[in-house]
Amino acid sequence: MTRSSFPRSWRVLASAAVLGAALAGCTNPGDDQSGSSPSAQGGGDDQVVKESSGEGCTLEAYGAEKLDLTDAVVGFSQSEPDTAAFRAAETKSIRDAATEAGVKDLLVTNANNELPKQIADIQNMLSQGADFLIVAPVNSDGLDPALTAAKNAGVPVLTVDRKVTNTHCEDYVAFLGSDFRDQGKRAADALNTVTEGEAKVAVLLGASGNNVTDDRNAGFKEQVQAEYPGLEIVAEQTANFARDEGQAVAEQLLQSNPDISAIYAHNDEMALGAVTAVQAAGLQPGEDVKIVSIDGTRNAVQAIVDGQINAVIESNPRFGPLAFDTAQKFYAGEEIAEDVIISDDEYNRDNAEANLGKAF
Amino acid sequence: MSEGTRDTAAPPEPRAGRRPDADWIRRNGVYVALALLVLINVVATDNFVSENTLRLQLIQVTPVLIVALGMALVIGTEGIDLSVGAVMAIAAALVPLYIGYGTGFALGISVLAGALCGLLAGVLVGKVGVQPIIATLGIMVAGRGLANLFGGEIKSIRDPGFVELGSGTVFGIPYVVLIAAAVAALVWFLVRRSTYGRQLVAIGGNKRAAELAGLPVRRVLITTYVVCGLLAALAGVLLAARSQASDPTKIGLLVELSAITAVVIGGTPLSGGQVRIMGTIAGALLMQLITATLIFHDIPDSTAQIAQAVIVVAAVYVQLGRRRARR
Amino acid sequence: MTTTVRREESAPASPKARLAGLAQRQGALVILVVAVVAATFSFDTFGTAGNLSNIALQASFLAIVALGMTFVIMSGGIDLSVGSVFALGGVLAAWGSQHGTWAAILLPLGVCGLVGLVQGLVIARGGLPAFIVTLAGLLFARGLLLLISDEGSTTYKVPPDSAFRELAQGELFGIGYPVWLVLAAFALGGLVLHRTSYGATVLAVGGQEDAADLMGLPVLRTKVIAYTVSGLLAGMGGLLMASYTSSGVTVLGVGMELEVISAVVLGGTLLTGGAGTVLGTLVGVLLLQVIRNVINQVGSLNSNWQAVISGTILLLVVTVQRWLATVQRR
Amino acid sequence: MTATPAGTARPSPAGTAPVLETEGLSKSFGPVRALRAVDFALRPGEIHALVGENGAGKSTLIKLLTGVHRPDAGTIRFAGDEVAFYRPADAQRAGISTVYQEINLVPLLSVARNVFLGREPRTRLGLIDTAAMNRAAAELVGSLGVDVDVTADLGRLGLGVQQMVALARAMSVESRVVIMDEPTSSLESREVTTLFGVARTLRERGVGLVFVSHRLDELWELCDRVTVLRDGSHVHTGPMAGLDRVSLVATMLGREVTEVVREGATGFGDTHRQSGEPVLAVSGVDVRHRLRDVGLSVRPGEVVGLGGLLGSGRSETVKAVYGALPVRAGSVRVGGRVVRANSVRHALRAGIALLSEDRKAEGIVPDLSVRDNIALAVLPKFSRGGLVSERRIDALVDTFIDRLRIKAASPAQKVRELSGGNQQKVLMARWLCTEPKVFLLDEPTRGIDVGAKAEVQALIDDLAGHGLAVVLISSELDELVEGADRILVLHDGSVARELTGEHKTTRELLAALAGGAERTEQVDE
Repeated sequence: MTRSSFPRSWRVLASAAVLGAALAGCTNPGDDQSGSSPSAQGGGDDQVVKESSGEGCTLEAYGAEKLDLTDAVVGFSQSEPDTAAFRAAETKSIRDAATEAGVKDLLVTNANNELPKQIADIQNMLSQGADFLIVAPVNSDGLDPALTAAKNAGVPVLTVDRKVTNTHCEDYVAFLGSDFRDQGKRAADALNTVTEGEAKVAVLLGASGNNVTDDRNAGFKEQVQAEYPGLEIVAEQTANFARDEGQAVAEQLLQSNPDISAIYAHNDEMALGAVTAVQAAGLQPGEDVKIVSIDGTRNAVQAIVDGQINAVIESNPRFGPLAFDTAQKFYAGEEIAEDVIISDDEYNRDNAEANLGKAF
Repeated sequence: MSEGTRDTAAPPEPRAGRRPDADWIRRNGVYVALALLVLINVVATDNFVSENTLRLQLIQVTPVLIVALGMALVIGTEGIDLSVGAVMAIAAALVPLYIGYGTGFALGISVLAGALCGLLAGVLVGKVGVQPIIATLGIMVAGRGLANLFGGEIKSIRDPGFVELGSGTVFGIPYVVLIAAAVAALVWFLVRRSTYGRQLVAIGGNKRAAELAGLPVRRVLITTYVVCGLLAALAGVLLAARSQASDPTKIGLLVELSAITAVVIGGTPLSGGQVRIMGTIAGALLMQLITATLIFHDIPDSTAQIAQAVIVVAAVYVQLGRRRARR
Repeated sequence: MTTTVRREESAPASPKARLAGLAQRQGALVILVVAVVAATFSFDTFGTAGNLSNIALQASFLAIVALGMTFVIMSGGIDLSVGSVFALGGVLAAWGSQHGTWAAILLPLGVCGLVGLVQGLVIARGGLPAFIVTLAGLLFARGLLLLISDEGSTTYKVPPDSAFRELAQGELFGIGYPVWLVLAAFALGGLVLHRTSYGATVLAVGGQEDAADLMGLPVLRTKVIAYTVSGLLAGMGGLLMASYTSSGVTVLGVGMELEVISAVVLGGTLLTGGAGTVLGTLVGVLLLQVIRNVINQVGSLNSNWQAVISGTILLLVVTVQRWLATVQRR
Repeated sequence: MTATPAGTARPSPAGTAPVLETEGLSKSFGPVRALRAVDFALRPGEIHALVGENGAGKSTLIKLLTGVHRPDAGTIRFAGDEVAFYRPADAQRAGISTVYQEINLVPLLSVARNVFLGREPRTRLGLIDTAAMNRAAAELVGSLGVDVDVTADLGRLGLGVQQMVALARAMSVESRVVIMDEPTSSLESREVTTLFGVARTLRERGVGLVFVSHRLDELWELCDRVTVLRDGSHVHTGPMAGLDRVSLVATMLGREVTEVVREGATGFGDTHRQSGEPVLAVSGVDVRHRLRDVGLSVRPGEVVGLGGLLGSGRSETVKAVYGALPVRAGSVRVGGRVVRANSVRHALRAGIALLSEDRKAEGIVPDLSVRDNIALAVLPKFSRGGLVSERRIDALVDTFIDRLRIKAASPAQKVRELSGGNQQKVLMARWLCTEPKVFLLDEPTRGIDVGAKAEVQALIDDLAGHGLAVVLISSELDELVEGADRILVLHDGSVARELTGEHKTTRELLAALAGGAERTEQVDE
């Protein structure tokens, strides 16, 4: 460790950084090979409210001050990294809608899937002067300190895509999102349709401890138990919402249970992994092994078009317009229902090609 | 740990233990465990005995095995590399950005990026003298962030050459398995036959003595981390090729821990000075088969994690049995 | 005859070397001060009392875990299990809170302490590498957590009327209890490290384990206690988090061990053991928290920059520490 | 009890019962029986020498007595009661203190902490009373004639001081037994005198002392009785007085007395034939805080001795020449050509080899085979295209194992399993493989048994005979006087005197060493 070696090691560091930047900055001429980027998708498909349920909440009942959004600082706390298609589409939608609504300033944070970070993010946004918060919760439970802080600051909170278990119209204004349990049920329906009621089903679970996993699993199982005695669940293994894990786990399951004839994946990524796994086992995905999943990413819908996946239950991430619309209504004094459940479409062999543009 | 050698006048320490059979188990514990687990599966798992099972396990072990081989070299120098998972992610993230220029070019860039990460780790450890675990921890944290910045959201990769790399076979043997075998053979050759390998174990065994013997300590250390980074990048690319997608957030997550476990279970001590290639291969296979067995029998996640914990500790405990008994 | 046999030249304490030594030990503090001053001037909202007390509160959970890790690292070990044990502690606390406040406090401390104790025994008595044992501990604690929460699908809530909530949600002089608790814990930790036999023994064991053994110091017991304390404090962090969030969130603590180790190392504790201060650890934790806060203040920055910047600062600090160490030696 | 030879002295009935006593103590490490049914008795108020060749079982016996290892069979009685020590703490609590050969203290802690670690004085609150601890430590260390800042980190101090701190630690407990395992090996002569004084004081207080040393002179100077071990067995116990040197060595070696007499005190022969221009020429070497303007030259076939007290810069000189210590000024030439400074690899390439003093830390790679250890330094030379020529290495290794009579089961045996003497020979082989022109030997015979010592000394003679230029560092006066052709005496980092020809005697060397010491004190004041 002579003295002169020190700057030299720094030169190496610096050159590595430069090369790294160069690598990242290079554009790719054959972009169509890779998955579509959010910007290529355009506005896509706006959310439609299916039903509004629960007690209403008004500005007065919530105890917040009237506010003009064009004068307001709005904060959006995203839960998971934008590397997931769903999250990217969601964030983009919020950003676009914020511009559209003409808000003064939009603060965006990403909790990287860590609850403590989300609490901190929300508190930070509050101290940065946010007047209205849109939160995509990391977890249904545990946001209490953040919500309390917002309440103390008189800042209304709208939760999107995942409901929190706190008190409605006190801790938060409303929940906008899909019904994950219902998504599970509909996945069971779709699976029943494509398998004509007879199948040995392997389930690729999302990450353990995640309530999306729990709801999509519970809804599916309830429906199967209640309606479809011909569907037999032979295995449930976690693949952590990841494509490569979905592939690896599906490969193992297909090896030990060759009579598996259907796969239900909690998200599209695992389903796409399962497609590759089925192919690797020398079978035809979508034919020999029916595959149903939830989300509606472009890659998965394309896979339906290609005949590899049978059906995808949509989980629409484009909360922007609905969220700002709801906010405007709220400040206009209208009553907002506790649960604003959006209507999720279903992609299947009949409509996938036509609706490919809707996918995110 | 080395109470027996604390004293120059210590009696010669025997190679064989008081109970030779225990010593044999210690040295070959990983093979015994592997054989035992295979046996359990043969008896208790449906459809286990098939060529397909073998192929599947070999394919799936590939990424961890390739990383573990690089890790074995690093551990041989008394180092550790926590950054391998992040390097896998960086390599995978770069593939879709460059695949338009051709499969080979994209692979080259990815592996080069891995080698650069290794170079950084090597310089920090070999030249600056930073603790390996800390240097590579920093690279791991920053590297995963960089991979996400480069890669953005998950991308499917449909380049035919790349897809072929991941799922093609020759004489029924998948390319990825052949590549892993070639890497294993190469690393074995490096350790056993090359000057570099000799220098590596000497440096791991006694760095100061190696310096005084005129060995190029820094160069060997840096080379080792470069090789490890390069192999991690290769593993990342192969994993991406197999799943035909690049997911920088999730690729290679926690692979450093699996790789280190495989190396240690395979009999390479964390204290350096030894590299056991066959043991590492067996260790990686053992970890793979444990995972597969838990899936085969549809064991829930909770039980699976507890079982893995117990098996890992038991495996290492058996290996160290005689060393503890020496007192 | 009392003439001097030999005057030992201890390292020449030139002002430059002394400065280097100071900078080496307090490198993280320097960066922290610079970062705080820069952020205060750059962002109006950074220096507000609200923001600062937020930072302190948010740092307190990591800090309490880092305190245990500091002792483990100073004894020459490492504890990778803290993230899982932290989560386990939270779930146990929330579950226990349904049976009263004391159950909510004692149950997680008991179980997490036990996990630490077992790890310590396996490491110290069994002579297994800490890295592997605590890696297994990481899996084990996470598995146990999933087992008691129906594979993570049940989130226990702290009853709304439970006094347990006060533990982390209450305030004294406008500052949350957890912050006071951390200050007290670190003061106690500093006292233990510098003014008790146990602290001296930890440093001795970390610095030169063989020697400590031959000096007749209770090496095994010292290590076992360090891991037990680490488990206890990780459990305590978890129970504070459960009180703070009023629920036993099952997905907490993933990757926390690395953040904690970073904080300890940033604080100047040698990973080879044998040296370090608990105050440094506190500085390291605060530094990581301030980086996070500043990146949020910038706002438009992709959140992945946080990882890139934290990692880079870690590398910079250790590099400068090494460099200063060589300057000092000359 | 199988191997207790008749006629060995059992604890004498002379009034005092043994304070520490073993009976039939046995210990095996795997198939190797390190200790076979050894009986040993230490009386209060005696200094009892424990001697034997390497592998005789001295260290094993000490480790059993201090709780580091546990015996397979046999009993230990302390103050008449049978005891079992499970760890060192047990033995220390019972009242057995140990000063180890290799310093076992914690370098990152202060001197005071090291002295009192585990037994720190407390305040009323149960906290460490730092002030009282520092005061007591300063007093204790000061009484041993060492003046240091007790709050300084131990690791910054020299080996000799560290050894004295270890002694202070042993004294700080009111022990009934003090075991000293080669305590003098890193001390200079005055410190040895101090240490002996301390030992005698302890004896007067009724403490029983066990004293292990390879320096035979010290035994007669200090010890009352001696126990000799050989091959793990007890062979002799008796009073020091009246015992003659030759028969003691003979007992240790198990050889005929005549043989020992013929070999003399060292294994060196007569002076060497030196010829020609100096092959090694060193001038003006300056190392910060360590060396000032050191110069020396060695001709082919010449053995130049480097003498000096500890800390005088002997080891630093050879390390600087070898490029292992950053040099600020000065030049090293081999065969007239300047060797690039601060580069071990350039020094090696120029034909310099260094046998380092610290065999364990800087020499052997314990887990590598004898073969790989020998071949280590020639790896670059014997490689082509990144591959090693196994055949050439095998041939070379076989040659040296033969020539140096290295006792190993096979070239594949791990070096950690060899005795100290054989490890040293492996290291000498390593350097001889590089075909050096200049061989720097730093304490080549330290810590190895008498037999191996003589062999190493003879080898040095032989090497010089073959035209090698040798620099020999030794703290044994005999070794320097008999082994070297010229002796340079270093003091305080520079050459103070050169002894040649008729001045090359033990007496003059001693005077030169002592003279240097006097001068420092003047400088200091």
